Amino acid sequence: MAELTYRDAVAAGIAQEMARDERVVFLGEDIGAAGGVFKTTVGLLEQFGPKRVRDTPISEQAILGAAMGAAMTGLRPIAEIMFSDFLAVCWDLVANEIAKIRYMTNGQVSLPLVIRTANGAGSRFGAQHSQAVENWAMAIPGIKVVAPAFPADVKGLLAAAVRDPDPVLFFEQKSLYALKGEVPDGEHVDHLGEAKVLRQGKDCTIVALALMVHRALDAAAILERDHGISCTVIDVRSLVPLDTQTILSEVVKTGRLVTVEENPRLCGWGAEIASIVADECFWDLDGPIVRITTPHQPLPAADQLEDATIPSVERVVREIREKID
Amino acid sequence: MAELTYRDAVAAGIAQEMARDERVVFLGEDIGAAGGVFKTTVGLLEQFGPKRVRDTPISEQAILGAAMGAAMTGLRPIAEIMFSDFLAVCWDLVANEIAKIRYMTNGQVSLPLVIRTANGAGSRFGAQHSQAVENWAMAIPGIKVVAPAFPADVKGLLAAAVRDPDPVLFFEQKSLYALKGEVPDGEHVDHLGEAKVLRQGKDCTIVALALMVHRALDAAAILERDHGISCTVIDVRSLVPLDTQTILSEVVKTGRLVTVEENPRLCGWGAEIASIVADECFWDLDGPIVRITTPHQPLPAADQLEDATIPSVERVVREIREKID
Amino acid sequence: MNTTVKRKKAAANEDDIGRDVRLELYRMQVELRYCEKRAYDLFLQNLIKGTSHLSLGQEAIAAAFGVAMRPDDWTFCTYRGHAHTLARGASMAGVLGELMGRECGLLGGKGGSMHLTDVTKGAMGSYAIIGAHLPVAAGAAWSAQYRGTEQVAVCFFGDGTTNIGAFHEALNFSVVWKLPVIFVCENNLYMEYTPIGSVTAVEHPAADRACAYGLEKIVVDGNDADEVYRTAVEYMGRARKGGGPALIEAMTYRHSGHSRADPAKYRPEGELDRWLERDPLKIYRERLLGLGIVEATLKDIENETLCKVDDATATAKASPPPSLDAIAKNVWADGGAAWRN
Amino acid sequence: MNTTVKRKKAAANEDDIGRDVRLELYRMQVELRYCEKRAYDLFLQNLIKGTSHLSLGQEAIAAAFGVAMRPDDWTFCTYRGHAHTLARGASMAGVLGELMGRECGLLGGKGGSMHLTDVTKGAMGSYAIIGAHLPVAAGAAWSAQYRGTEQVAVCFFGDGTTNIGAFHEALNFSVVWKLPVIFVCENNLYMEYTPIGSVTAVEHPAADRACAYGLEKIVVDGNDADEVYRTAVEYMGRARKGGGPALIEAMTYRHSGHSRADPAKYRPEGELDRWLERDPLKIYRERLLGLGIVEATLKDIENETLCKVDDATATAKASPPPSLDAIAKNVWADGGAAWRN
Ligand SMILES: Cc1ncc(C[n+]2csc(CCOP(=O)(O)OP(=O)(O)O)c2C)c(N)n1
Ligand SMILES: Cc1ncc(C[n+]2csc(CCOP(=O)(O)OP(=O)(O)O)c2C)c(N)n1
Ligand SMILES: [Mg+2]
Ligand SMILES: [Mg+2]
Repeated sequence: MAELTYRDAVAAGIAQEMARDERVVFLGEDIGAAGGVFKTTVGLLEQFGPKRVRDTPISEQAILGAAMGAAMTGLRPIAEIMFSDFLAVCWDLVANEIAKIRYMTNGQVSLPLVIRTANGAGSRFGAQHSQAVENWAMAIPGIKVVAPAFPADVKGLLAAAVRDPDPVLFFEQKSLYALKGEVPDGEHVDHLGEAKVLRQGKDCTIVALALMVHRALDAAAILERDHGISCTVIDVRSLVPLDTQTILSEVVKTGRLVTVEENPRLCGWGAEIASIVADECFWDLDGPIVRITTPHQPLPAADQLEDATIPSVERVVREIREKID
Repeated sequence: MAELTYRDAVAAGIAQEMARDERVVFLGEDIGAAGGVFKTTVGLLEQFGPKRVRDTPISEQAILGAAMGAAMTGLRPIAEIMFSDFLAVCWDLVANEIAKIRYMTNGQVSLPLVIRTANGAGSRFGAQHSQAVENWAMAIPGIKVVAPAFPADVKGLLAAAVRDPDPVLFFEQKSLYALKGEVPDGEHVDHLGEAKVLRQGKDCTIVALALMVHRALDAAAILERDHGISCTVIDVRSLVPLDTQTILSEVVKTGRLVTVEENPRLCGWGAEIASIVADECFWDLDGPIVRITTPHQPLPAADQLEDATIPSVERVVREIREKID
Repeated sequence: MNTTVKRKKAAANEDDIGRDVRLELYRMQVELRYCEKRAYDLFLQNLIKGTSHLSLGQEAIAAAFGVAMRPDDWTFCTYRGHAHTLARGASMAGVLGELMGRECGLLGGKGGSMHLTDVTKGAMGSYAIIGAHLPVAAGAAWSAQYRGTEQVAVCFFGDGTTNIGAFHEALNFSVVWKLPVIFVCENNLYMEYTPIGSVTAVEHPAADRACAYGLEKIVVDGNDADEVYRTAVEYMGRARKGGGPALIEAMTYRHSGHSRADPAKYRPEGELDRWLERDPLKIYRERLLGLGIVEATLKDIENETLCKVDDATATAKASPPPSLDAIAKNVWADGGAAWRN
Repeated sequence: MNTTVKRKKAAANEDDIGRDVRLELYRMQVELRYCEKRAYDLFLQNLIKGTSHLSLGQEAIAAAFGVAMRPDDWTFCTYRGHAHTLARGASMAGVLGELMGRECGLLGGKGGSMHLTDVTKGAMGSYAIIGAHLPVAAGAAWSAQYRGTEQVAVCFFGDGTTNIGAFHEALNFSVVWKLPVIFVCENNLYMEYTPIGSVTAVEHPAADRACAYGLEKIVVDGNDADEVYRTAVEYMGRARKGGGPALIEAMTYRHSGHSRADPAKYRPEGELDRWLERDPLKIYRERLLGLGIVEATLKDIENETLCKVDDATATAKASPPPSLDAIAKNVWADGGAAWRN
């Protein structure tokens, strides 16, 4: 196992798939010559050449349209949308075209494509460059939605996304790009739709995604050590398909559910999971379902303000202490 | 009280506000000379002239941008986006600009504007012209979200939206345009953020929006008459601000919550309400929270398929019978 | 930049196109016309439930491109796409069945009138959100370029579509990447009900924008199938050989309203009559007669086509509504709709 | 359509602009330069936490428009908007404070470097999503037109922005409605790191698109404050009187990288040096000396400006971080963030 950063795992995943399948092509803004504004795609242009790694104009609709048209006709494109906030400028392509064409044509068209994008807060970029919008994507039927928390998952899930016959929206966490972790050597392909239980407890099940997985793990450690509260921590990893079985069976064991979400509160992914649990696990619950989210508001830019807005380890600890037991 | 259609109540609401306030202007595609593709704005051009009622090119970003710029500088624009599905082509303006600028500028900018749009299924228009996307809007902090079910509410809430100092996304229900109902004579202004209890029961609280309010009422009548199940029916009317107090207090009385949503399941507005209830009313619940939604998939076009996809009265009756008591 | 307006007219009676192709151009126009008229009748019989947008009056464009295209070329069109889909050889019963929401429909009733698609014929979809399919067509062209297949993507859209952002992005992108894609603007003078001239900064909504992409300004008579055919052959040929995209504006007119709900009252008195004089079928029929093709040949084509439309209608009518099982099928490539385990 | 490239040059030594305005143009450029340099220093001192996009090398454009605009005109600019905001008279301490995330910041620390706004000075916001503010500027112009105030909206953006859909929609819309809005493309030859020429179908990303909207092709030397000033005066004057929008492409160059994270290694050898020769401050200083303004006058301006920047820096540094109470403020017009009762 090599140690890679989350950032380098992106390039490693893309490279693995491009090397293996000529149909995999990659396009986006500043991704080639510059290696990406987050340096996630350094070396790909050199390795695969300008025919397969293509810099584009600032034309997000054209980028996703091109990916869609190419995917319908036999390629397996990976498109980068630089910041997930910018999905808004090409949301029609995501929500109305890419997500729907297979269904509308009754299966005539397949779209094996991946849209990668940098998601989330923590860089003091302000409200238009810091959003966690995984819930926007989850709300759209017809696209799969993945958000890894660890370098190994970046590589493995990205490879799985590229091989998947359906469109996948792949959220990379900006603030995790520098995170290091072990990544299996050689070909590494994971599975979409499997949540992972990272820690097993008995008092409460914490369900988290991406950056919030790390905060949940830290909080769980503190809760155990300092407060005698023992938590299960689940990394959802994939919002669509959603591994409800893992979530439900862990909630049954602890009797409590806490979601930790970076998205602003209303209609966040945690609301969906809460509603599933409140239906299917109702009789196993020992107390209220708690959602810890960014408050329902835009993000401020200044460092202290931003840090105090998205869920922190301290807040997770505090809310669980107040609300569990 | 005059009887008006839901459709005519739109024009009545706009006319009332335009007559009263010179700053109210109205723009959109085919809204003027043609009176709107749904004939919701017939007569406004004649009454208020081409300076205030303006047909635009097919340029949704320009329409919302123009509304935003005008609102920042003293006008109170009403913009029409013909079908709510098309919000996707101007989602950046909604989600990143209009919703955020007040916050980002720390209150320097106010946006008293209304975006009206035709929402929902039932016209056999297929997957790109039939969506219920109120949940997309609810997920965006910084915009208010309204969806009336009755002609009187159309007029009253539209007037309230125009007078509101914040941006409001106003969802009109395509399939209700022909619905008739009493509308108060003279000036009629309602309040944003008030849910209405339309029927009081003791076994279950049904929370619904727009078209689904009518289905919930019909279902409640059948449940009472044929099955002895007595239901409270709440018309949410406004998703943001959300009248949680009315919802919570009614759920406390019946001990059960059922949401009836036209949006596809994942991250629907009902998930949010379910999560609030599962937290704040947990100890008052007598059984699982049930969500009745359109399944998480695009909408089919053929009449029988479409009718069998969105929640029907029969389905509401059946699911409540199966799951309540 | 060449700003000359292209007029692909031939000298009188010149038969550069050839009798066989001409007859096929006529046959195709007749087929599109008859089928659209049938769609209208079926609508009056309340057999078509959703909306529908007819190409009556605009058939020359879809027909000419249909005839000019290679079987493996790709068509991308709009909600006004019955003609363009048929012109690629899609089943007429499949088209009418889809409009009627029947099981035999091209999309099994799931897409409806606005989304006709037959991938086996290169009809790569009808898109109902203005502008979206222009970049998608560029993407297909990219894949042809990448694989070196010399396929061309042809993308049809209306005058109103030239004012939306995706138009601009697709055009620039296609030129920069030199993609084999032909953008065909059918200028029928109206958006839904609003005259295009009242909302557009230039006279020719597409052709006057060609300069912004370093492209030739091309305006053709969209009611003259020969002129469209010659233009299609020239620019598709060029694109196939790596010459990059073209933007063609074809002037035309729709005889009916925007959609089935529209009586088209907004048109100035006499406008429709003037355009009916320039009806593409009428023009073409007269031309063929002038070229010495006998009336009987044309009558045969017309009669055969009518039979074809009748057969298709009967097949579509006989087809049952789709089974409700279809609802939960084909969200995903595995055939299902599951979002959870 | 006029395709002549406008060059608003005056004859040598001609003083059509006048000494007072010229001194103000110089002062403004110096102010923008010094303040941007200070921002860079503060970044090196780790006092600026987020990103920041400097206008070093591009000051002539913001300065010339700032001087030419009426106090009640409106500026709309991008994330690269420090200069444009200062040029309207926004508080420098407010600007630096915002970059540093301090309470005294123009936005109380809530917007950051990319969203500088001072509505009281007509600086109507800095927008960080490419293209979005072009239609917003059109909307402001619409409100001026509606109310008959003769105000003008000026909208600044980069070369890369010309390839996004909103550019196209805003231009067409503004021309059709004849709005008093001036679109100013600052062509600094690069998007973030990609040369604009490699992703654009035409040589002049903005000016070569003017034809698509029936507008004049206007290219000016963006490093020559006089040339920009003359152009600004002419087209703003026309717009004020109902003459409609203009699209101006100002050629320029950024001396530093795209943002603080960018060492700008992608530039060809020597390119920066050539542009440093054409540094707008250098050019303008030499011109003023040539026009007979004495060195001491210029030195005074420079010294005074340095003091101003020092003062602003001190004020910003002395300002505390914003109170955490600010987080939940000003989502709504009632000052709060409540979405429920
Ligand atoms: C983004 C978007 N905006 C608006 C519409 C509604 N709409 C459907 S067709 C149409 C008019 C299109 O006009 P044009 O492009 O000229 O095509 P035509 O119908 O004349 O063939 C409009 C506005 C839409 N489908 N998508
Ligand atoms: C819709 C969108 N796409 C991409 C970006 C990322 N981005 C920020 S600045 C920039 C380059 C802009 O280039 P240009 O318009 O020339 O302006 P400059 O930075 O040179 O002033 C890009 C691609 C963005 N902010 N918004
Ligand atoms: Mg048209
Ligand atoms: Mg630039």
